[in-house]
Amino acid sequence: MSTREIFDGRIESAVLLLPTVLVSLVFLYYPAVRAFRTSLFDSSFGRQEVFVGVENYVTLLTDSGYHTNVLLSILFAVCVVVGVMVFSLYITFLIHEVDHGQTLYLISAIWPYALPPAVGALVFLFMVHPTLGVLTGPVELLGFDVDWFNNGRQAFVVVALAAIWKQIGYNVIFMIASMNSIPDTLTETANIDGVSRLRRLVSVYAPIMSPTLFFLVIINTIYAFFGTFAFVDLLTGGGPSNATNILIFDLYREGFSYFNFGLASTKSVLLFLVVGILMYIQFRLTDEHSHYGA
Amino acid sequence: MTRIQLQDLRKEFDDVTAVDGIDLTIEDGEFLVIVGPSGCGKSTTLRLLAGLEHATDGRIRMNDRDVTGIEPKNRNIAMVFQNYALYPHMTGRRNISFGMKSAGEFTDREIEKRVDQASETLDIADLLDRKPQAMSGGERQRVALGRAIVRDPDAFLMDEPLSNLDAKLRIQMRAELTKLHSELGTTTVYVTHDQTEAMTLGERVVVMEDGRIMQVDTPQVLYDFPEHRFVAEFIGDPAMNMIDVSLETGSAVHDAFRLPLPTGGAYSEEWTEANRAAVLGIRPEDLYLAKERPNLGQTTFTATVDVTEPLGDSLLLHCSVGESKFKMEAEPRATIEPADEIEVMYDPARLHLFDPETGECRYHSEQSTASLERIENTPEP
Amino acid sequence: MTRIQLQDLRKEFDDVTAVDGIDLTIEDGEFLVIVGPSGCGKSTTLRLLAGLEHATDGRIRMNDRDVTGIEPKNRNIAMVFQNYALYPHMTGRRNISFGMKSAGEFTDREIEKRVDQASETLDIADLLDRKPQAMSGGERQRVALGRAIVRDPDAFLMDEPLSNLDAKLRIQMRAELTKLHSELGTTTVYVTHDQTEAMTLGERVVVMEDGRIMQVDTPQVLYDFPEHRFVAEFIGDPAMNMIDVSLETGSAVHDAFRLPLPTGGAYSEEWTEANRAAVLGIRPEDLYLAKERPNLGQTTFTATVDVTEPLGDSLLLHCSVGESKFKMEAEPRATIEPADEIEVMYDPARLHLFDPETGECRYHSEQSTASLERIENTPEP
Amino acid sequence: LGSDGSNTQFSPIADELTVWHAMGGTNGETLDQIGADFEAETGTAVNMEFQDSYENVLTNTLAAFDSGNVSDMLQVDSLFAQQVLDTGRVEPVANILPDDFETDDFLDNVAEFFTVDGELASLPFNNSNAIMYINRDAFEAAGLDPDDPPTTLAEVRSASEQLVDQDVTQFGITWPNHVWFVETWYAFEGELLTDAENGHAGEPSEFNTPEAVYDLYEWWKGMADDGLYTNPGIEAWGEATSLFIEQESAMLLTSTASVSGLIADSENFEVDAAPYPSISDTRVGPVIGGASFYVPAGLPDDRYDEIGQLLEYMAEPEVQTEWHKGSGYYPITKSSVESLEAEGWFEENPMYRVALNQLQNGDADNPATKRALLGPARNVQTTIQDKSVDIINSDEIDSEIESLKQEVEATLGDYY
Amino acid sequence: MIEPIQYTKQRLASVKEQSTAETGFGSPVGVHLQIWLLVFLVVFPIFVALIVSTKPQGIVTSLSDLVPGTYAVENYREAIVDYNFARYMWNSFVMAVIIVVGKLIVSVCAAMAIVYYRVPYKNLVFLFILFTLMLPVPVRFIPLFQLINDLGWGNTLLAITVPYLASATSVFILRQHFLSIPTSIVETAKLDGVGPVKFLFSVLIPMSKGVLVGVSIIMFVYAWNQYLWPLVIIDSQANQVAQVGLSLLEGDVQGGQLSWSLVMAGSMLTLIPPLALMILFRKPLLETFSIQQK
Ligand SMILES: Nc1ncnc2c1ncn2[C@@H]1O[C@H](COP(=O)(O)OP(=O)(O)OP(=O)(O)O)[C@@H](O)[C@H]1O
Ligand SMILES: Nc1ncnc2c1ncn2[C@@H]1O[C@H](COP(=O)(O)OP(=O)(O)OP(=O)(O)O)[C@@H](O)[C@H]1O
Ligand SMILES: [Mg+2]
Ligand SMILES: [Mg+2]
Repeated sequence: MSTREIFDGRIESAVLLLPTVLVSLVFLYYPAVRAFRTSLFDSSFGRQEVFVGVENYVTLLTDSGYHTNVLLSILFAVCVVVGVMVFSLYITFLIHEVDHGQTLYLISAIWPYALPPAVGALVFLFMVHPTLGVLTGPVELLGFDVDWFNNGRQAFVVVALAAIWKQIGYNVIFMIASMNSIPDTLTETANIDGVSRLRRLVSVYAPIMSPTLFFLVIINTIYAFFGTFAFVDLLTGGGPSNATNILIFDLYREGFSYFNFGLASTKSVLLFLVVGILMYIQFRLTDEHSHYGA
Repeated sequence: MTRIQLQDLRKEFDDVTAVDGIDLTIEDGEFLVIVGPSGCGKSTTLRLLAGLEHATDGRIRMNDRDVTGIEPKNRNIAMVFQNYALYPHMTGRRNISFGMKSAGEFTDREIEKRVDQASETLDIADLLDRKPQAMSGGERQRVALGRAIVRDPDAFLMDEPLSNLDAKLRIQMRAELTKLHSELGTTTVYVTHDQTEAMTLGERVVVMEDGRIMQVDTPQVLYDFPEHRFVAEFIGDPAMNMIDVSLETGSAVHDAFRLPLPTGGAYSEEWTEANRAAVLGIRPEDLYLAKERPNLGQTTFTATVDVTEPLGDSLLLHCSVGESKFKMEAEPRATIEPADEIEVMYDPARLHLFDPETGECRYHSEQSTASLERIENTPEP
Repeated sequence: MTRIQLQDLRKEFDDVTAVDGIDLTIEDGEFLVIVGPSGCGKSTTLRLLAGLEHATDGRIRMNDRDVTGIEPKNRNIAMVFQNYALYPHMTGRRNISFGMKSAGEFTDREIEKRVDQASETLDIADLLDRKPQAMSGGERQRVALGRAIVRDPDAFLMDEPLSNLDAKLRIQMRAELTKLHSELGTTTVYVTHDQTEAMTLGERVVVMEDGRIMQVDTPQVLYDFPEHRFVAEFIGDPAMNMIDVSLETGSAVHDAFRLPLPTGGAYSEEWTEANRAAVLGIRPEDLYLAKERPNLGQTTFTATVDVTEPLGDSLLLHCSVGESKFKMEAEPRATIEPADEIEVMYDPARLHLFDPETGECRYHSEQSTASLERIENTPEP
Repeated sequence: LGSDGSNTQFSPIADELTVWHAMGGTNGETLDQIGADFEAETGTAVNMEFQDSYENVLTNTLAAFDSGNVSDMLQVDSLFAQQVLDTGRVEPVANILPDDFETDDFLDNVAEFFTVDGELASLPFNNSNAIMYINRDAFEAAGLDPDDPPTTLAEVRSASEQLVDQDVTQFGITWPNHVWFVETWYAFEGELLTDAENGHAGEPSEFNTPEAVYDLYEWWKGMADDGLYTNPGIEAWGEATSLFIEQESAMLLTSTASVSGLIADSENFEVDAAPYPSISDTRVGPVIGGASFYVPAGLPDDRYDEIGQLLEYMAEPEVQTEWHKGSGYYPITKSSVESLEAEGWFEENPMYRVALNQLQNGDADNPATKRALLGPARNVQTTIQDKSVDIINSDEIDSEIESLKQEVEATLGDYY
Repeated sequence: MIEPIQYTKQRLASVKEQSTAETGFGSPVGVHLQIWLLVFLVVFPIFVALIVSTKPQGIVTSLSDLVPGTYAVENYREAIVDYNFARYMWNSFVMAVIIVVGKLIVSVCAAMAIVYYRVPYKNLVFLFILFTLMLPVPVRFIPLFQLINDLGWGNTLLAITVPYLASATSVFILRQHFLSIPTSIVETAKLDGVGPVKFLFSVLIPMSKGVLVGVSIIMFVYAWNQYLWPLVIIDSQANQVAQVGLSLLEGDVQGGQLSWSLVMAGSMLTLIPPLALMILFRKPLLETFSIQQK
């Protein structure tokens, strides 16, 4: 109907955009392009770079171990994204439902977000270390054998849980605002109709919050792929048997432990492609299930 | 269908008393309208009925069952909100069926049957597959109604369901609501701040102010025999003129005129004391231009026209007489202009006197016995 | 003060033509109201005037200066929006002075003087130090008006400025707007979809539909001599009754009645052809119960009452005659009930005939010469 | 000066000498103190800059090579030695140290390891080897003789069984999953990790898996399966130590450098040090762990004079003694050992002696006791660590060991 | 505009009040119990970390160890005084504040250009900015490193602030918020002939206070928790940030030093600023991030 575009000055707008664009170009795009260039070289610590063309790509794409890592990372991302969203949505919902102490609950729920990932990982280790963990004893009392240094599946779960735990805060921050902006009359209608709490959350709130949820899916996906390095590094070192060797850790180790920059760059380009494709799929999916309008 | 009784109902919020001791019986199948200015506690009353608020005090009974502490979903009522409260992400059909599905008391087939039935009643079959944002305001309102009727509740509660619609649509929906009610016969409590809506829809109308009930009556009785200055001014558009007068035996005296008051039952001795101050109430349509009704030949007085407003079907005159201002209606095509002096006549049967302090009505020039009779004669709701 | 001319103005959005070739002259100091249903292009027209949209075609002149391509700020107009558009973080005073400060043409003292003056005019002195969220709807609207008048613009443009207010407040603000306009005398273009607002505020009213102007006239002329079925139905509440009839020489024939049409200037030969279909328009208030006006002794017909709506000052009857439905007004205290048979009489001077295909008006029973005369006699705006 | 391939002219970061190190905590403080003392003595200022980890020292060095502004000394984990050497951009310290510097003063095993191609490539500084710590109280409680701790894996097992069976501790033994322990086992057994004398004589390409390694892993797996050993996590030095301090495990394999810390933290029991348990009765000797200081090539000559002074200073007996006492790393020059003995340090602190003895008893001439010098050392390290877990979790030890061999060899092949 | 919202909130509160009262929907006791459980799970680690920081050498291995030790003062003193932790915190703080302020300015400018200017290709520019989300740090690490050195920024404050100034999320969130400001207000400004600068400072910024504060908190947390990049680019210990300082506290682990308690004391210290900000500005943080339709 009406427009917000009230200014015309092209030069002005260029000036306004310049800092962001410039910083993006210089410090984000240019290094990324350089990384792409490096991926075509055999380049390792302090040694002469040798142009090898696509050899690094060929190496990785034919390496079944790497394939496993890709699948593992995607699985990990799915678990983390779903876990974070479900848990955050539920806890946000519960807090939304109570009258007293909302703020206290909220602050409590979001604090891990303020914690640096490395510390988060360390603190989490205190909880669940197979022999030293505070919670290990109680969990084992329940008849569950905590053995994630040897058991790949458990290790995967532990790293995912840590990653989820750390990211809840960020999600709750966005979800609570979104949930609070849902008109009360919808809640009241649902209550009069006898719609159960859970059903209200799933069938009423979640769809209405979909723009926020979609934003969070994107952010969480990026987090799951790029922001979870510290948990793997500190908890499992990618093991056991590569069970937690997700791409970002693998790439980091390739670059900064093994100092194979060529291969590491290739891995980063491939990681970028994987994430890019996933994003594309996500956008397509949400386009189809397009929102209900403003 | 349900008979609903409110007994000394009150609701206090932290610092305000929103509902201040209400006693009211809503008859089975009745269409009751609650009207009043903003903040008078209409919505709160309705929400108490729905169970969305907890009464601070008092009881609510439905069919003699005490539901005061019962949860909304167990009261078997349906509510329609001003903003429709449709789920934006669901189609019309899902919006209508969602509540039933949740309740889980209905089979899928039954749900489908009822939705179809409701959509036929409301003529919304073609809206069922659209989402709310693809519907106009009126269509949304209709879907919201569909959602309410489909569950066949004991009572409908509606909180200003039409006030988000534009004028034309509001009139149309008003008629549809009346029709719907006559078809379904479900007890309905309808909240509005619009007196026209109250008058046209309500079998009985409750006028509220400040959390209290000022009067409950059929629309025409409210209009003709307001028991309180507040009701008199609230009901009727343009509002009843209120002119400060002093009373002398048998007359209301104003600087500029002296109106004889027809004798009759309804005013007490003390009101005949000389020089007692009172407020004279006359509705704009009970004032005439003397020249338009030459044959009535009654007391007249002279006033000055301040502003004229053509309303199409009449010409609204804003006039002054002495210190007092009043409004009156003239023939639509009368050629009257501001500053004209006019000769004004009134309908002696339609005078009211109010206590200037309490606002209570002390006198209707039409015999109160007659009026009472009329009240009793009004068709059963 | 300004004379504004729109010449063949059009505005196309991607897929819709919002304004479809408008020619209109707004006289200096006039209060012009644009009315029409939702989506008819009212706002777009106003926004073209303001310079917020760029015309696809056509010209806009203010005082003979072509402003079609001029920036809004250089048109010296002020606009008032439906949602007030007050800056939420600024006090009333800053809201009012902000635009002037931005323009930079005024000294601080002058600004202060003007703000005080405007706040006196609008009686908002005590709002100046509050922020919008501490004001009621009406108060906000007043501050928004203050912001508009303080700059002493050549023209005010108002887009449904009252529609966020509740009914009572709307009526009050309406009166204030009239007063304000008579004090300031600034050319004003006012958009509304509410016909009552249009009728009471406008010196002239533009009725639009589908991006076109259907009629421009004074309110009463619009009401009495609608040039199009659309206008007839849009103006007036309840709307004009439209009954399908067929024409015979000098009469409109319906299954259930036959109305003689007073002869007069306004209908052409072909309309007298036998059996030609037409739509007969009669306003509800031009129909009477025969028993209420026994002395008129005219043609009557019999109808059945479907629904009665007490409006307080009248009783609205929804009636059927044969296949046709119509509404009429009866005395408020008439004891008429649904299913009653009534004898209906009409005012022969107030009949209209419309072309069933084009909707154009073919006939007013009052002589068109007389009507034209009346138009000329209406007081100068 | 100048080595092959590099004629880059580097410039120092600052006027002061800059040393990039990875010593956090009190060790870092001790290092700062050494720097301050040096400044007091010579007037040359030193910035000891903590770089978080050995890996990050390398990362920063890499960037420094790129930018041209390099630190004057960098502390490099012995694991990364070959990688640093392979850059060709470091100057052997032999060329920088004053001519009168007595390289012979380094303990033989130390000198052996840090000498490459006949030259002292870097200045050894913080060195240690792996030993075993025991919980004397627990041993006694289990009826074991704390003065006769197990010396072979078999003995460790039987001691563990006794400890666990009698519920004295939950586990018998633990150690961080770090390649160093595997290396130490290889060395005691006299076995080379790779061909080419563990990389000291050419480019290695083969990973050796002698019988003893099968014995090692069978034992390891058996210990794990029977709950006698607990895995504290990959490179989990801290966790392993905590397990020991918390008396979850009565034996701990870890660095000699932990002595002082363990003594301080074991408030509730008496701790003792014992030699590293060997796979069999063969006890050739341990490998050296820890780090040494490298110096970039291509700095201005006068700079090298200052650096040489600092290097020399850091090898002085007093400094070494101070460092040893402050950190727990063992003294690496003969003269500092002598001075410590002279002051009766080892009598008062017999546990410090165990490590030194173990080192000195080792056969410095046997190439097996020279820690592997592999280009892709870190890569090989993580492979061995990861694979160790796989092996002990597998029922097919042989094939897992075979796959370990293949992976390591593949890594070697990629690098060379 | 605002009144109804407040009113709605009151109303919401009253609905909730009753939902948790005797007869609320579902079981209110259950809701509180669930919140307690979930919030406990989220909060528990910090509790453990806090306890650890008061112990002599740290590590808490079972629930029965969860009693505060007596070394709190000692540990915190050691971290702050002996390890100069205050200094690192200050460095972090300076870095974070510069990043927040810079990012805010840069992002507001960009979002303003994107929303309020009628310029071609601005959606493309927006995409260009959003795309940077997918360029993970490790991918860019080495080239960025070289770039910073080429620029001669090594070891400077510039190096740890400027590359962060472009922020896709901030631009996105601000853009969403700007889009939610009623057009009529924007158009009023246009009618008044308000220029871009005045519009920015007198209209846009005052109307976005909440979001700006909220975004700032998020930026602050992000900047404060930066670890890898400062670690790599800052060589001088005195200029190092708190997150890197933490590893100094950790000691020479391989060399047998290990002080969980000191690390946790340091972690708790580093947690204070972001947590304090989150608590202090909880309102804007929790109320402003409702992502609406694009
Ligand atoms: N949850 C609440 N907390 C505090 N006060 C409230 C609450 N709900 C309503 N009130 C107050 O109670 C009074 C009555 O409110 P109510 O909503 O019933 O008025 P209403 O008659 O419906 O008005 P309107 O026509 O504006 O909807 C008002 O003063 C209102 O401010
Ligand atoms: N910016 C726009 N882009 C596309 N179509 C538009 C735009 N603005 C208006 N329209 C369309 O132009 C037509 C006229 O719109 P306009 O806003 O002028 O109607 P209106 O008469 O003011 O209606 P209302 O009473 O609902 O405000 C509508 O069909 C509308 O959808
Ligand atoms: Mg209400
Ligand atoms: Mg409009």
